[in-house]
Amino acid sequence: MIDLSASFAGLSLKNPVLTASGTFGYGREAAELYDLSLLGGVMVKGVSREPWSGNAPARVARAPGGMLNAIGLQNPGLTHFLEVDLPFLRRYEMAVVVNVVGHDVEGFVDVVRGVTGAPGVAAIELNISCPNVKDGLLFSQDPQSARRLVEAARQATDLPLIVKVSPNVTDPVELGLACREGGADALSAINTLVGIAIDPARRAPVLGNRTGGLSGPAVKPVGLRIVYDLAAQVGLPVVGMGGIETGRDALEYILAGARAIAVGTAVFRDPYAPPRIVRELEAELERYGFDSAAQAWAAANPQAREAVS
Amino acid sequence: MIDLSASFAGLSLKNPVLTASGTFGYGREAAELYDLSLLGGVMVKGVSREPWSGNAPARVARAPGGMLNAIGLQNPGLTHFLEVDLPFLRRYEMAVVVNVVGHDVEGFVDVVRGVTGAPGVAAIELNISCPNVKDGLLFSQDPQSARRLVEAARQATDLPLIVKVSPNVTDPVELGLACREGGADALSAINTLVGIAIDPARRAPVLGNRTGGLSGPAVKPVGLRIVYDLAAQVGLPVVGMGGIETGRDALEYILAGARAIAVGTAVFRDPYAPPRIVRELEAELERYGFDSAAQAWAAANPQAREAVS
Amino acid sequence: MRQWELVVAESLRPAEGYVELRCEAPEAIETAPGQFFMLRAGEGPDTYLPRAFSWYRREDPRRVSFLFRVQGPGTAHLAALRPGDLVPATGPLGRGFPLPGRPVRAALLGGGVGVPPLWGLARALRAQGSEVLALVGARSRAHLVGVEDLRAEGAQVLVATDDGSTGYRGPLTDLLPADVDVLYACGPEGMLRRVQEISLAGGPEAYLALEAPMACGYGVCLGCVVERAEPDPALGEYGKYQRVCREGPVFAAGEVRF
Amino acid sequence: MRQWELVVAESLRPAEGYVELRCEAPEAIETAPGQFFMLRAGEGPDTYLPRAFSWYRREDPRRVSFLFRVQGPGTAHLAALRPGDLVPATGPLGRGFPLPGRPVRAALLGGGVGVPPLWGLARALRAQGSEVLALVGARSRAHLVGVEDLRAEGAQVLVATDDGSTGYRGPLTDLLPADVDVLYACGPEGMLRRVQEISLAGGPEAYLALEAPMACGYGVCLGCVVERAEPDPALGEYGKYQRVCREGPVFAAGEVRF
Ligand SMILES: Cc1cc2nc3c(=O)[nH]c(=O)nc-3n(C[C@H](O)[C@H](O)[C@H](O)COP(=O)(O)OP(=O)(O)OC[C@H]3O[C@@H](n4cnc5c(N)ncnc54)[C@H](O)[C@@H]3O)c2cc1C
Ligand SMILES: Cc1cc2nc3c(=O)[nH]c(=O)nc-3n(C[C@H](O)[C@H](O)[C@H](O)COP(=O)(O)OP(=O)(O)OC[C@H]3O[C@@H](n4cnc5c(N)ncnc54)[C@H](O)[C@@H]3O)c2cc1C
Ligand SMILES: Cc1cc2nc3c(=O)[nH]c(=O)nc-3n(C[C@H](O)[C@H](O)[C@H](O)COP(=O)(O)O)c2cc1C
Ligand SMILES: Cc1cc2nc3c(=O)[nH]c(=O)nc-3n(C[C@H](O)[C@H](O)[C@H](O)COP(=O)(O)O)c2cc1C
Ligand code: FES
Ligand code: FES
Repeated sequence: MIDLSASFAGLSLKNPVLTASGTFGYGREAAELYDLSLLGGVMVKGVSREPWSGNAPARVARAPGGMLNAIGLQNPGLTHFLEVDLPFLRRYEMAVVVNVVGHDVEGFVDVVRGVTGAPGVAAIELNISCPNVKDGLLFSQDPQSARRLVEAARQATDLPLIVKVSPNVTDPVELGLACREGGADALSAINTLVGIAIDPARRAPVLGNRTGGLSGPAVKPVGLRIVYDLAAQVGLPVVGMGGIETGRDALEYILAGARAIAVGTAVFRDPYAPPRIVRELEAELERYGFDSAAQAWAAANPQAREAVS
Repeated sequence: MIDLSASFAGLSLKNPVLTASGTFGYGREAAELYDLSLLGGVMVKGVSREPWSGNAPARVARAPGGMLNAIGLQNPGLTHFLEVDLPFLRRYEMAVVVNVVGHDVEGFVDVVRGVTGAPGVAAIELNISCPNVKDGLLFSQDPQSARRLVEAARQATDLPLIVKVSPNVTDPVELGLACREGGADALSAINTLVGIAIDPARRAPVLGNRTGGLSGPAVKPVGLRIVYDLAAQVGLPVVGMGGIETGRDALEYILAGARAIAVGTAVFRDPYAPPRIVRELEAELERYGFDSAAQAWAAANPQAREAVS
Repeated sequence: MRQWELVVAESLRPAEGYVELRCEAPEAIETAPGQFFMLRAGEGPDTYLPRAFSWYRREDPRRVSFLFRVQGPGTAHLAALRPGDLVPATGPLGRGFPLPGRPVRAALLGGGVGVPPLWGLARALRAQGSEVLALVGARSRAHLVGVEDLRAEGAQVLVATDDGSTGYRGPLTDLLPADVDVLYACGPEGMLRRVQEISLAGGPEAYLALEAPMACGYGVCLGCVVERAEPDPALGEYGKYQRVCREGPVFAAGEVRF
Repeated sequence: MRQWELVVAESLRPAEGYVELRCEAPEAIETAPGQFFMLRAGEGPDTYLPRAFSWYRREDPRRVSFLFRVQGPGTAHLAALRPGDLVPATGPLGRGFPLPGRPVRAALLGGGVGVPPLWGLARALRAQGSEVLALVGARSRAHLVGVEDLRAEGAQVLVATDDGSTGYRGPLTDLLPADVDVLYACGPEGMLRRVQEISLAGGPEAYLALEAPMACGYGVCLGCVVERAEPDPALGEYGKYQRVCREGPVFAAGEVRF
């Protein structure tokens, strides 16, 4: 038996497979297909203080080896989440990670405070890396403002605090270090890469918001690189994501230094991808001679190896 | 008849299809397959003052929808280029663009000076965006040092000066503006995205240089976005590249604001890709109701439209 | 909604540029008229996302067909499939056409790729005793699909083409008789708007089957939204949009704003 | 080097995990032993780059075969091809095995996927009157390929397996007789090193067919390099590496440093 459990940053997961924020709603649709307790956890769609409408359509477009989206963080807001979505998710034995968004520090902190103390929340993920809303990348583009945001969130909660860093920056490690200084317990990476699709018939961008976020297998090498660098150079546990489609991809992320991974775009192609990846990861670990996911994580990354021992 | 010619920044191309630096050597191999005069031009492999050995293997790896490379700018150096490669390329009716690399400002400037005045050089492309050599991204990561490098190169040549900007930065437009201030005549984009591939069997990165540059269709939406932003916000002509495989891709780049385009990784999958793309671009322009490539370029981009009229 | 490994049984070419892909399912699948499936449409780089298709002609619960026009890489891939090839599919998805509680006189309007969902609807309406008038539109005679199949289900079919190469020349809605009880429409946005107008201006109740670019097809990506005509104030800003894949693809004429 | 649309004629399974893909070319293709082709190995995201394969058994200049082991997505795709499917190919590529100017006694060493290029070499050597001893290695009996085909060309074949399930148990080089004039080897790096050592330590001249991860296969990417044993000083730093696809894939034992 392979031990799939993962413990880090105050989180205890039965397996390291989460679902990525914004690709799984609040779990209700996938729950029609399989038991969510099969998962390590769910990172829910970004939650803001007030309800948000999101961007004008078109919101999705195809891209080679993936897709572009410009959803713009449409979500029903904090109260709806606490009253309707969280109680639903709590029925399952897995970790609920609340992805938090806001237009400013106050907006973020109010949601952080609002979910802190709500029973059933395992951790908070601060989304400072959404390219699809005005100011969505504001906190990523300047490490000092990221640090201040994380500090403010830190003061508002004692839940594990994960910060989702952007790949659209010159130096993700600098950003990660700033988040660490601000009091983050862990990092997650990557969010989508800014891209555009052009419609020759309309001689204009395909998406309503002009640009969108690139995700799917196409971004996997970039995600792996950023996770590799963050894991080796920041000294915080990392939740890895970006183009994970198979157990082999998940293992690659773990070997790059991720403590846990999240499955995003792959659930659009295969709604059963998350539980499938749990099974496949187990088989891949076995195939490459590992007894546990934690052992694989410790195997590849010198810094990680030190930290685990 | 569709008019494919492109004139900008002192360059006159019979058609807007170039080959991207580092994916075409110095033209000798492709010339065994077809007449290079079919092309708008060739952007040659990066040329440094002294010969460079490049990185230790493995240097290439597969990636979803593309590849990773860590060649590290292996090249025979300026003298060899001038004595052997340039004379060969001059035999063809097309524009030779010399991609220039260096470890420091002097290294760049010596090559710029060295090729200036050599008969048959149509333009210079300063490669300040190679992620595969130490310090390769130095000049991209700080707009002010990019500006100073471009200034120094500007003083050393009156050839059209194209600067190849990096996608691995927070704000490519800021970088582009700095290059413009420094005296660049045009920009080219994108170079490769930094990525990594992990080999589970060896529990280590696949490439000898650890990280590599991601190219191919996977990066097309990122390339299009950066070209779109540069064309609209910098006010310099842009040579677009990144994942161009078909005439339709070329048209998308032109509609995003590129005056010319370059074909890179696609020539590995299909050695005949560049002349094929010339033909396909002509057909696509016709299909979408354009009389010329220049008209398509002017159609999509408001800023471009002003500039052309 | 479930996932299925469909197997191609036959691939037909009913009209220029159209393919009918007849597939076998591993077991019986229950579908309502207006529902759709997400089909995996290739392993290539441009077909990472699955594509949405209404189900078409089904006599046998272990078979399911799709009728589509070849438009881009996804439909090109599906068009090239041969008997025995696999088509992973998720479905049935979405909310289909509501059936009237009693026999009525119904008009079904289908333009272009809007025809497929009408077949199941015609059959269901006939089964509960309704009279079915099907108005089928196409660019020209060569692009016309579904006419014989709809007739076989007992629908009276009228045809319109853009170029007049067969049937009426002009918009389908011109062919609408005054005395119908309910309208069902699927097709280009222009046609749906017109049906919406007719209905909201005191005409018969109408149901519109919408399309939108989709990533997931089952409600998790929020990619396929269309504006709600009357947002629920309790939802705040969130109420502005609704999902075509989940709240739709069929909406009552009064529910959507184009 | 040219580009060809090969058409699959037959797909054989000569051993566990191996496929021989026999293809038809639109016209005669001339190939030298040791040369290779880049085959387009799928439309999927993991097969953007073509894959390198030595040509195998060819009786007819309008046919070309490839013998390969299924390793990853590219070979899996090729293994799934059916007669009639197209395989875009570029080739022949690279510098093959040099033939001796006179009849000699030659030993050919092929381990695993190193066997395919030896077939053409054996045939060419026999044609110019040489004696051919082929040493063929594999993990075990079930993974052994090429033995019968080499015998059919008049080679004397000796076999070694890692597990001793057939033939000698141990490295192929143990089977080398003392009295050969020239060695040709293709296979795992360990085996090539050993042959290089034997040759450079006063043994017979030797030629090694190398493999390297390739992007283009025709010299433009500089992805496939291996160190030169004796860099040309005129080339400076640039002389450190040479391309397997262009200067190779066959090198004299003294030309490369592993
Ligand atoms: C609920 C639903 C049911 C559908 N049923 C059918 C059907 O029964 N028969 C049929 O032929 N088609 C149907 N479609 C449309 C079908 O999904 C698209 O034709 C298909 O996705 C095109 O894929 P492609 O790769 O071939 O072309 P692409 O190159 O991806 O697209 C070709 C053109 O279609 C547009 N497009 C892409 N996806 C969609 C979409 N989901 N909706 C509208 N336009 C789109 C693109 O913008 C482009 O202009 C349906 C769509 C939806 C949402
Ligand atoms: C000149 C040359 C001739 C060759 N001839 C043959 C042949 O006749 N028969 C045969 O079975 N194979 C041959 N190969 C090897 C063949 O190219 C690889 O097996 C193939 O590329 C694997 O592709 P894949 O997608 O199936 O596996 P991948 O998943 O891409 O690779 C599987 C494994 O093979 C390694 N690999 C990938 N590409 C290469 C490569 N080019 N060289 C060495 N290792 C590689 C990877 O690192 C990985 O460990 C040859 C290679 C070269 C360079
Ligand atoms: C449709 C869509 C919506 C997304 N919404 C969010 C979001 O609300 N919050 C967030 O942090 N990330 C969001 N993301 C980013 C994903 O969580 C993930 O970081 C990214 O897509 C990379 O992973 P993938 O390639 O597996 O999809 C979204 C991605 C997609 C495709
Ligand atoms: C193998 C390889 C080598 C490259 N070498 C260079 C180089 O020497 N100089 C340079 O400016 N860009 C170099 N590039 C980047 C390409 O010119 C191009 O910018 C990039 O690959 C994106 O285009 P593509 O997706 O069409 O390949 C190289 C790319 C590849 C794949
Ligand atoms: S297509 Fe994803 S929510 Fe409708
Ligand atoms: S494979 Fe490209 S140079 Fe050899």
